[in-house]
Amino acid sequence: MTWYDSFLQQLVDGLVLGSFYALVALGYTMVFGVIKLLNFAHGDLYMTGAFVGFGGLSLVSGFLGAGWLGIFVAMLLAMLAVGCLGVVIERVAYHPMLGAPRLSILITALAVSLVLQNAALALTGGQYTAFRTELGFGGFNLGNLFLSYNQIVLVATAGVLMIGLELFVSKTLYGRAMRAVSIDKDMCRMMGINVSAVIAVTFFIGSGLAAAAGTMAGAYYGSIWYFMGFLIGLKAFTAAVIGGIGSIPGAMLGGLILGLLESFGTHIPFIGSEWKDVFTFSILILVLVFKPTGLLGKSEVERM
Amino acid sequence: MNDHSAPTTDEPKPRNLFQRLYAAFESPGRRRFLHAVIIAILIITPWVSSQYTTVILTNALLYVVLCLGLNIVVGYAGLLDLGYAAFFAVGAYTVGILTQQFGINFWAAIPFAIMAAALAGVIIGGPTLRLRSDYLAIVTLGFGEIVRFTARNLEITGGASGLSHIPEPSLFGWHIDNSIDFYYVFVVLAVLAYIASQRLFDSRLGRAWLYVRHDEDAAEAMGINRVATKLAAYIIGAIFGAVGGIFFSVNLGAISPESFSFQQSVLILLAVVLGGMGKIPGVILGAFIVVLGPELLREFGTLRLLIFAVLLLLIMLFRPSGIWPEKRS
Amino acid sequence: MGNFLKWVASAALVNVAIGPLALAQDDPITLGVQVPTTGSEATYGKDMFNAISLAADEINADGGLLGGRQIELVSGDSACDPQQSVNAASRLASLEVVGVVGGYCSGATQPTLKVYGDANIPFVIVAANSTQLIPANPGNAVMINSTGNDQAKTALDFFEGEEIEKLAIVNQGDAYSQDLANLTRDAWSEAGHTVSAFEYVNKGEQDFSALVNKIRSSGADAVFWTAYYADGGLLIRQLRQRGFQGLIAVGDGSNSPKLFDIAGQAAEGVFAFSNPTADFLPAAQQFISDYNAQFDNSPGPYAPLAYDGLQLMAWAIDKAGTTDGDAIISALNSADGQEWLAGPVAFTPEHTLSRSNFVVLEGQDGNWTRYEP
Amino acid sequence: MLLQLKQVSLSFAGNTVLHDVNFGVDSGVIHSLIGPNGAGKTSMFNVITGFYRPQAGDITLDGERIVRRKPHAVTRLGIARTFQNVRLFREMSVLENVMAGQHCRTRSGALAAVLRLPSQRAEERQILETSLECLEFVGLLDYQERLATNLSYGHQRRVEIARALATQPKLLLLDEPAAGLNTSEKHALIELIRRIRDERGVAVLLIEHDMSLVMSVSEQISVLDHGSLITEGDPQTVQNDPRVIEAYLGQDDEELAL
Repeated sequence: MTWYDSFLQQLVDGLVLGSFYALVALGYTMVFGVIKLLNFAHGDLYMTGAFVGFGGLSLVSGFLGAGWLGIFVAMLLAMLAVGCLGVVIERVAYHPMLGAPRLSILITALAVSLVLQNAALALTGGQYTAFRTELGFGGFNLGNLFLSYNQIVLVATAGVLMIGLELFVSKTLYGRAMRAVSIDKDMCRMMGINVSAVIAVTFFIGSGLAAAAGTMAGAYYGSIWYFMGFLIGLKAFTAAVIGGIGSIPGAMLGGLILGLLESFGTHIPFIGSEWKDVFTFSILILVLVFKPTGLLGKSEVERM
Repeated sequence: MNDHSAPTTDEPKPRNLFQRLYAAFESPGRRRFLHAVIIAILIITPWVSSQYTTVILTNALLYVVLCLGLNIVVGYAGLLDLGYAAFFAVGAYTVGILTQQFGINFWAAIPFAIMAAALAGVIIGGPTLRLRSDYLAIVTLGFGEIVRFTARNLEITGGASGLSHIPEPSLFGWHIDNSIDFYYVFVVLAVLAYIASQRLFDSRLGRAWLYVRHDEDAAEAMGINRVATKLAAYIIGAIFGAVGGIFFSVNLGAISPESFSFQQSVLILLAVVLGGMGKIPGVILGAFIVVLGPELLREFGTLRLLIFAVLLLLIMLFRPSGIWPEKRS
Repeated sequence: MGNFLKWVASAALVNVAIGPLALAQDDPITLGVQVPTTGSEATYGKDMFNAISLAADEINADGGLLGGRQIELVSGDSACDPQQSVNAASRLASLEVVGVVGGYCSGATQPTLKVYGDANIPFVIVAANSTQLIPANPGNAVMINSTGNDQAKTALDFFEGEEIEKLAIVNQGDAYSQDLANLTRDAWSEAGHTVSAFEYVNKGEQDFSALVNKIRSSGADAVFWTAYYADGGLLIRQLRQRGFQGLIAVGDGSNSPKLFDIAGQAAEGVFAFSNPTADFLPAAQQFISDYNAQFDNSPGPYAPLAYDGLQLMAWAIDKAGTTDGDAIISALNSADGQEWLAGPVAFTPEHTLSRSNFVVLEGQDGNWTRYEP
Repeated sequence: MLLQLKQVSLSFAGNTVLHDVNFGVDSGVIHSLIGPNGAGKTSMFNVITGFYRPQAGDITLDGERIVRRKPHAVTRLGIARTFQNVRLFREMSVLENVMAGQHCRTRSGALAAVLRLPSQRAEERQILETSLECLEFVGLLDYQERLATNLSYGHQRRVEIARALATQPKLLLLDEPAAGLNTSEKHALIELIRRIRDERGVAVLLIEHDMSLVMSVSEQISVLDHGSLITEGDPQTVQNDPRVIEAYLGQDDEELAL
């Protein structure tokens, strides 16, 4: 492979990886937008989504097969179920805490994360579950560049979900209410907006997107386990912050950038891939030092 | 609220059991008595309990030191830190490397470890202190991971296997080597950390942290250097963490990167918030809960963390500001 | 709430009190099991716990030890964390267990050696095999897994036999796989060959596309994965999906049949270094089917060693004829070729396994077969 | 001249807030800064105290340049301030609030605190004594244990003044100290301002809309309009200056009613 081909391949792979990060980061950023909470349980919703999707696929594969059609249906089931789970979590664990110090809610989120992780550990016995599908390895070459059909479907699905979200937020009443709530909750209450309902919808969508990513990741990579949400949760958080937490386009951009950073980070000359994460976090810190609210985050109101 | 014509003390509100219990320990005389009782219990415990109890109490006391340190950053200065284990690691590795690889005496290595941690505090704090707390969270998390990955990747830190055979220290001929010896070392450390925390809290610097946390502009207008004050919190917090790490490394005799993971940072933060940010006895209580909780639940095998997490959730729901919160907030 | 607690309590009973509930006699022999059953390593820890309890059940069904005393297991969850495992070890020591079987993460096992040493408790280390454990062993512990040196040697011979020139080595940044990777890299370079890529991945990472590209563009003839099956399965899949044609070999952390679950077709023709495991020993066929029947799953890479660990401990207790620590320790060290699932057991003066009998396996039709070049 | 501004200009995103302002405050005087809303008075305070950086110009205190210094450094050099909307540390006690002022006059650090060095203990005593003295000066000694947020608005303003005095300033800037006060509180405020100057020798620069208060307390008045200083002088002169009347006309006549 020439330098140029390798570069293109990294670019494509980085974008695929980045679209997972972006989908998960969206949930992070949306929840942060409306209730200013870093929802540490978000990665575990991704994990839960993968397991529900796996269950869903075994339900529907009998008549739909385990190809992309079956996976789509399973994914929708997972989005629905995990979306509802997200709403329940918000109601049970976060809603009663809204007046509490913000760090307390953060700790509650950590507790929820521990609950989900350990419940999954208990239920699965800690085993890795093979996520069997009928997806082929097929793809095509553009010169030396290899693109698999799965990658294309995956990126397209992520793209559709993100565009759908963007349309929802900018065009629908709920979407506008969501933006309004993220700016000033009290004002919204006075204007007669049902803030609780808006928060619930936000959790539903955010959790649903995580579940979509979880199911797709399970199907694409082929195995799922109870701890799979941890690392991606951390990375999605990173992505959301790079883009500017609270900003929906920021989360998408941040996810893609992080995917590319990791993809290229593996190839930095002279230092090995063991420094990849050091590289990624260093870039993150540099971004924040020079752009303290992330790439697309709103800059702070000037002091005084 | 608005028009109190005469100076009255704040009217007593109806108080629940918790509040009355706490109030019982607010008077100086009772507090002194309580201190004496606690010290006595700490001294006697290893002689009347199993080695297991001694070991987990040692661990709890280590957490007391770490939590009191993080409390300065989070509870006093109001800076969210998700990478506190980094300072813990800097202390542990500095001592580990100096004693085991360079043969330097343990006590001589301590000042280096403390300086290294203070330097780490400056490096982490310097560029990040103007960030909003959510961004600070990810930056500190990032630094924590950078420190851990660095420890894993370098040869001098022993890679993923870490360092082993870190020599046990001696003090005036007393060879500190068994679990009871280390228990007493940690009792001393925890008591010192407690005194230091309390004294800092009652000092000019301690008040400055509160001023800056409550209103940065007003604090600045009173002549308080916002950046220097926050940086001081980071550095002092880092030193507490390093002290914990220093003695952690000789206690276990071996250190490896997995002791300094993100989960470790989270656990320390959890103890601080659970107990009650900014409230020293609360933080100590939190440290004991996060160490003893999972131990007491060992009977439940795999489910022990699940049960612990559920209990944690319930505590947070019923005591949103922590079990023993700072009186005013 | 009451129901929840009941559920928790009963679930806990099922998990902990594995053992001879029906046959319980007055004076059981309590053995500690130190493996990670929570946290990210619980997958492997639970697998080992299962194998150990299977062995205990078998012994108990055969009439127990020392004339009918039943074995009772106590779990000591190490969570793969040094501090937690010291806590667990201290608890086991305070419960005065007769012996301890386990030890998975080397980093978490090492500080426990002193705890057991001080309490004079015999300890059979079944999986942890870092060379750092050897000098830390006060003499009460024996290691029944071969150390990385042996495996690196096997790997060197194998790759040379296959006429590999450029080798890519991938590890997971934990003590075990990093150690094996380093040893293999050094041996490979010393033998005058090229290490074309030496790479790390994080545990739990699912996307290896960048890594695969790097390996491919490094022109590697072969890839050696030194870590565990779960992530190894993903790597193998992605290597093959992206058209890597060269040879793939994995270390003994990946020699589980579960590799085929995860990697699917891609694992066909993959080589693994291993102690002779379950699958080809006649006695082991029974173990596999028993394990499957009881836990609805196939045994993981360290299940046979874990099983052997308990068998060895039981054998030593019977040989010592007492539950006295010193007697059992000397009985353990007197092992001279006792054999259960993973080959004969005997120890060097350093209390490590006295032989290296690594063999090479090849993936065929969804299972491992013995490979003879 | 205690405080001297020379050709100070400030603008935000192209909007000029202060334009070429030359302005001075003498030591030991009570000086008022008046002008219609939006004239740039509070911005001028923020420029003087270091919260805003002017694009051009020079500011000196006792001959020392203070422009481009951080707010805390300016305070240390001797300028204290209050805020237009009271900015107390609401969840802290009145005494603790006032103690904040002593921060810049003391220096003991973490080590001294941990070791309880004699110097540190002496300093703590000094902080306490000074703070109590300042509280007594504003007449709120009895309220020292109360939470700031539980005080009446008038009392909160006084605590803020006490806190500023605790920094031991040469010059005290008061931003609309009479806003929200009733008549008797205003009289007490006038008396307090005079006492600050008479008893403590601190020069006072105040922004105020209440013209009766301004006229009765000030010895010198400067008038700011649209970011420019339009006139200066004693109350009599300013009151009769046609430019002042013009600046206020059509704006809010009542404010000029004496």
